[in-house]
Amino acid sequence: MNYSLTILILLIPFATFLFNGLFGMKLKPIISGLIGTIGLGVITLLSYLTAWQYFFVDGMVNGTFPKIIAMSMDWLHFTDFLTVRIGIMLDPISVMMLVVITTVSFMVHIYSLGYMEGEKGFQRFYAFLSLFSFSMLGLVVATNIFQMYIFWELVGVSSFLLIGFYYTKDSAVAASKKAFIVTRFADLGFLIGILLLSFFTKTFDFKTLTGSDQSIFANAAGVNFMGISVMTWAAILIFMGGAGKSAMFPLHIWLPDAMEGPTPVSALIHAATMVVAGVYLVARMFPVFYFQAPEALNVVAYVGGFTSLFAAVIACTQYDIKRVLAFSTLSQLGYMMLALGVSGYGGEEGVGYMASMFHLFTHAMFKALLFLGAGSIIHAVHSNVMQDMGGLRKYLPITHATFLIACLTIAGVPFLSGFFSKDEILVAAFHHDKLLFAVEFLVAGLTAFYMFRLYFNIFWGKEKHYHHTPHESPKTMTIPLMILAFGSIFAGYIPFHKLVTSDGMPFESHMNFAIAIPSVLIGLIGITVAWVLYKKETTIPERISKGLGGFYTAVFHKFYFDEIYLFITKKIIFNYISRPVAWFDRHIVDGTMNGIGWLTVTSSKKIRNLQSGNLPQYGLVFVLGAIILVLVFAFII
Amino acid sequence: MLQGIPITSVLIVSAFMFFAGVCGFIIRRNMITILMSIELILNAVNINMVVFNKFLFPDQLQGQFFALFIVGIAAAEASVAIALVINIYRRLNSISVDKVNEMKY
Amino acid sequence: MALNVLMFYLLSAVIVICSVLTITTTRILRAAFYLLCVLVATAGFYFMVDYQFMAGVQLVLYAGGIVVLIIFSILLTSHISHKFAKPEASRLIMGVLVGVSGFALSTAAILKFTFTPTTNPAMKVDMQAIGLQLLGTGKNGYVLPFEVISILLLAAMIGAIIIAKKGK
Amino acid sequence: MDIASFNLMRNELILVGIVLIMLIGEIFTKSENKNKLITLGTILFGVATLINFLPLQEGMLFGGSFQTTRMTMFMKSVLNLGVFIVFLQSNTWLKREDNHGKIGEFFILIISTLIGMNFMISSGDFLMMYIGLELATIPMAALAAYEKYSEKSAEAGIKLILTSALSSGILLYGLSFIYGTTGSIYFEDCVRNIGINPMQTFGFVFFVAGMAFKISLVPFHLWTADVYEGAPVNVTAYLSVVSKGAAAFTFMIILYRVFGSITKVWEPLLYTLAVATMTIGNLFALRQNNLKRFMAFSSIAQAGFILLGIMQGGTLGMTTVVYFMLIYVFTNLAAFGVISAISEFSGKENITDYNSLYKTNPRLSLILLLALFSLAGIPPVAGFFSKFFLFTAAGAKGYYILILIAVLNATISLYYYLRVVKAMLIDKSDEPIATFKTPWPMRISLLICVAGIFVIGFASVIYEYISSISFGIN
Repeated sequence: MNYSLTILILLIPFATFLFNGLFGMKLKPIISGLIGTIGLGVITLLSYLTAWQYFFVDGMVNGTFPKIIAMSMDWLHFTDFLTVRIGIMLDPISVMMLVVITTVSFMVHIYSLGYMEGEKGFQRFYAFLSLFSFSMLGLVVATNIFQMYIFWELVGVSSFLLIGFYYTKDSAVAASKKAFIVTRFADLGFLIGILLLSFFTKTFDFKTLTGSDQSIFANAAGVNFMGISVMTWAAILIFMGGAGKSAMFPLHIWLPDAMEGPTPVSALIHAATMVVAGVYLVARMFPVFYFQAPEALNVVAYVGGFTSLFAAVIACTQYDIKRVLAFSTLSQLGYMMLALGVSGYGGEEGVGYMASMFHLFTHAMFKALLFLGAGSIIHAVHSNVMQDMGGLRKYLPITHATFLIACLTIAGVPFLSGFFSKDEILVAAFHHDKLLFAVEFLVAGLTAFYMFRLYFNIFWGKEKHYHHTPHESPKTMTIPLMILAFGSIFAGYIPFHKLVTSDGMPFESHMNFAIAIPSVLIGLIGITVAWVLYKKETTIPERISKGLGGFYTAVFHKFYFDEIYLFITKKIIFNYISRPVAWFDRHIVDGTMNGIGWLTVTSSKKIRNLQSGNLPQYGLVFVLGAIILVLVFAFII
Repeated sequence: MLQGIPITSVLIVSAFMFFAGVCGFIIRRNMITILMSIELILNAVNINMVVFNKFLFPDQLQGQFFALFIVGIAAAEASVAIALVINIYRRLNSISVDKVNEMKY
Repeated sequence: MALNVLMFYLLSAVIVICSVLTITTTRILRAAFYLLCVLVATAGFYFMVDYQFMAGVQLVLYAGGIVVLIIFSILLTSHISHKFAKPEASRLIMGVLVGVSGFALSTAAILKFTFTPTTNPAMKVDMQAIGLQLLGTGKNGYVLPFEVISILLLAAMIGAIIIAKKGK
Repeated sequence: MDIASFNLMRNELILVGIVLIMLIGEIFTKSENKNKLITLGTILFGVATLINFLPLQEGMLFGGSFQTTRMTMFMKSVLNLGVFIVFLQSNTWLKREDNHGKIGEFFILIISTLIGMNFMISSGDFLMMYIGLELATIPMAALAAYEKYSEKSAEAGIKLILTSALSSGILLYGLSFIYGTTGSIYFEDCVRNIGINPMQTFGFVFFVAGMAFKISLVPFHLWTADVYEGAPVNVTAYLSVVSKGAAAFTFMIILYRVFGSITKVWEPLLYTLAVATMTIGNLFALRQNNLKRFMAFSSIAQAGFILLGIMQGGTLGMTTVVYFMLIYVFTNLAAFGVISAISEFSGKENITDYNSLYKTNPRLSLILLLALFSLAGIPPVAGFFSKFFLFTAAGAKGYYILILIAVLNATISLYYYLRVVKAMLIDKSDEPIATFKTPWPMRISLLICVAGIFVIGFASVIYEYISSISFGIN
């Protein structure tokens, strides 16, 4: 079987980008939108075909899924031993990513036809979307780390263009710049990591790097820098790149701000695709991490764990619905990183790896759904802030239903997809590190809590005064919601342990009830708390209280219990934990980054007198420079 | 040592002249005097070249020819510089360097 | 003390004093005059070391050409009686500092170096030798620089003309 | 030596020929036909550029004063290409009323400075190098002061000539020390007597200072911004690309050929200069509003990156530097082409004037965006590769901290390149620059540049070719 058609997966979005970018202005907006959407539809189909072919027709060779190089061409002869190739590599994770990216991207394309209608620069928006899809797809199918780096940066560029696209206000511009610069800063680590890795292994190719032949690392043996082996450094630096894109603490600061972009963009880039690139990178390099730099893997696990807790706590305090979702994304990405960090290699040992990819898949579905749902809500009420919303369920029935499904999924309610993937992660964490397991367990509860806080605030509670009656979004927007809702429900039934595993070999996975049941319970507790806190304060429509029956009344009447609860959660947890954490995030972590920027700008102001415009002063600096250099190099050294 | 004159003393004289020129470039504000400082600098270099040639390497005339070409180029440089100074004078009615700092920072 | 040594010290004194005066005098025409003295003293020095051709060039081109050019431009752009203001103190201090430290450094560098004259026999410097070398095409022949400098002079001339000519 | 051996200086002779033709043309063309001189000069020069790509044997002339190798030929071709693009871009500007009387002169001056650069690159002794350097500098001052009615232009001219005279004085003083201590002005004789002692190091540092002036390395860069801002756009483009490139090539060749034995001295020296140049260049670029001035500081920062390659000292170093310059020619000229087109059309040169440019002139702004991305080193445009190779060259020498500083600087540089991008794409403007049609010579030049930006990054043939003709310290 050949996969020669896979090249089209890259070429079509590139072609639509060029077409829309160059001639889009001359077309009617809708035509240009349709061109982009149809192009993406075609490659979605192609990706599904490829996946079908890869997993079910060709299947395994000698019991493992092989790494197939579908296309490869020599690109640059770097030095005598290093050659950069550009090509397409198919293996379980890249094929899986093809499916994820094309699916979500296709949905976003359709959705945007409605959401962005009438916006200025509609054609440009579609051109950028195509560019983004192209670069993201190029990233995942890269055959070598160099190619990956190039597409990696291209993804950064297109994300910059998309975040800065929509609003003309300064915050959007600042956000896009921040996103770009923070991730570039992280990429600096990535680049140096690549240089280190290739310097010692003499190769860029993933196939060689992650293959069974470990002799390529022989050069690096015994090389240490500051007491840590050089491969660990390389791995940590590469992880730094991944942490930048996947917004791990403390490089996460760009993601919440990036919500200034149009909502479909948030769904595509900041929920389902680009931000998981970092997770994907670590997964891609997993054997290198596992065999050569186990310490780095620990770093991955703890950074992931910390980020997921940190972000979940902050998510509880946010009022902007997109920011809640952003922090939730951070938290879920932390989950995925952690799962990779605690994973072993091969067979059931590698359950963490499998779980991470599994969660990546399901998360893409339900988080894209949440963002698109949020977009639909914002479309209806023209506001991002929860306080402006309430009681929307009767105006937006489809949005309401799909949003509820997504919330239930992310909360880990049984038999929805999030339940399965999250459970696997908890299992992996449990076997590896009890502390991390405890953290994740807590986060599971927090997640359920803040998601339902969001849900109740939007769809229930007192109806706010709206400028005009909110109405359900057009078909172009609701259909993607329904499709994604379908995905959120059923994605969990895909047998990932048979398809996507650390060494390509399937293994048997089974439900661990000792972990699944408590995690479901804590999720339910989170939901209940949210329900108690955020539904009670409003006048509840009678039929709902009737429907909920005795349970509700019981809670309602036992208000002394309630008071205590309120006291603990609102007064203590909020004031002494969540708020300080949020404050820390806003002022210290963010502040440090801003401080660096400020320092640069200020120092550039301070030295301006060097360039005084006065000729003799130029001569002075010139001669003084020469004399000092003479003094240093001829007489001191 | 040539006829009782040590080479170092000649070099020191030329070094003095050179740095006098440099100093002049820095402290002067009139463009023509700056130009004169530059002539001092180039002249110091010429002395160096000639002296090295005569005292150390008299088997060839490299230093002398180098100095010769420097003189030629100095003339060309001076002519263009003076044309520019006159150009500035026409425009600003002044040849003070303090006047030509419209562009800065 | 031999006459030439005395001569050398005399010329050196002229060079040192006049260079300082060139950069310190407040009257522009005097500065030009001191510069002329320096250049003539330099020419005298070339005579002393028996490089008559070089000395001649120095006198004709440098002293005769460039200084005259400078004086012309002074007359075009300044009043002879005009006195400049003294330079600002900070600029003066920095300038002197740079000059003195540079001078000290170069003196130190010169004194630290042991010069080794070549053992090859000296070349006879007469007009014929100079002429032959100036038009020589081999090593130590200078016809190429000679040709290139002619392009330079052409370009400089054209450049000077387009700048200085009055616009329409 | 026979006539045939003059073939070795083919490029220079052809250029001198063009200078003479232009001179005669300028004298004998009637006033109303002057514009035809532009076409004539551009075409002649285009032919010369093409001819220079023809292969040529290696060799030397004039007892080693003039040397031709495949590398020098390639370097000259890079410069020729740059000048050709500049000629295409200056077409409209030259047709302007106030330049009417000096069209031929523009070509003569530019080409004679180019001849100077060629001699600099091909020089085999310090005298030729110096004369080449001056030939490349003195007419440049006249070019900088070309705009008769602009005070800024006059200021640029005087600043350039006076500072360059000072710098050549410093350079010569250094050369005199080198001559005095080594006994020769010929490179191959100097090498034998180069050692580490205060006087030679003194001479060497002064020599570096003089060259650093041309390449605009900090702290010898102060003239750059003022001259770039004041000079006509096309002259600025020429200065920032061709003149800088020639100086960098010459500097590298002389370092490798003459001072190869004292890498111990110049490695830390260049290290210092590289760090200072990248950092100061970037910090100043952050606060500029005039685009030409902005490009000046950007080009200073870029010069700092070049040093990374030069410091490597081997074949790899030379390859990366030449490759970098080749890409830099296309990238920077693409940017300057857009700036020039807009400046010609509207007279506007400030970043804020570019607000909403995308709306009115999408193609121009996309080209500028591409060029800026390439300058910032964002993959997959060619600029990324050239920078990456420079980093690898420095990495091969083990300068990890320097690379770190360089990458950090590249990150800072991103910020200010994005400022321009932001202005064009995002910022609103009440009166954006109106839509206009760029004249065809400009279009061709931009087309060449854009093709270059894409092709060179992806065609490894070029990199391999450069690698095959490079040499290092032996």
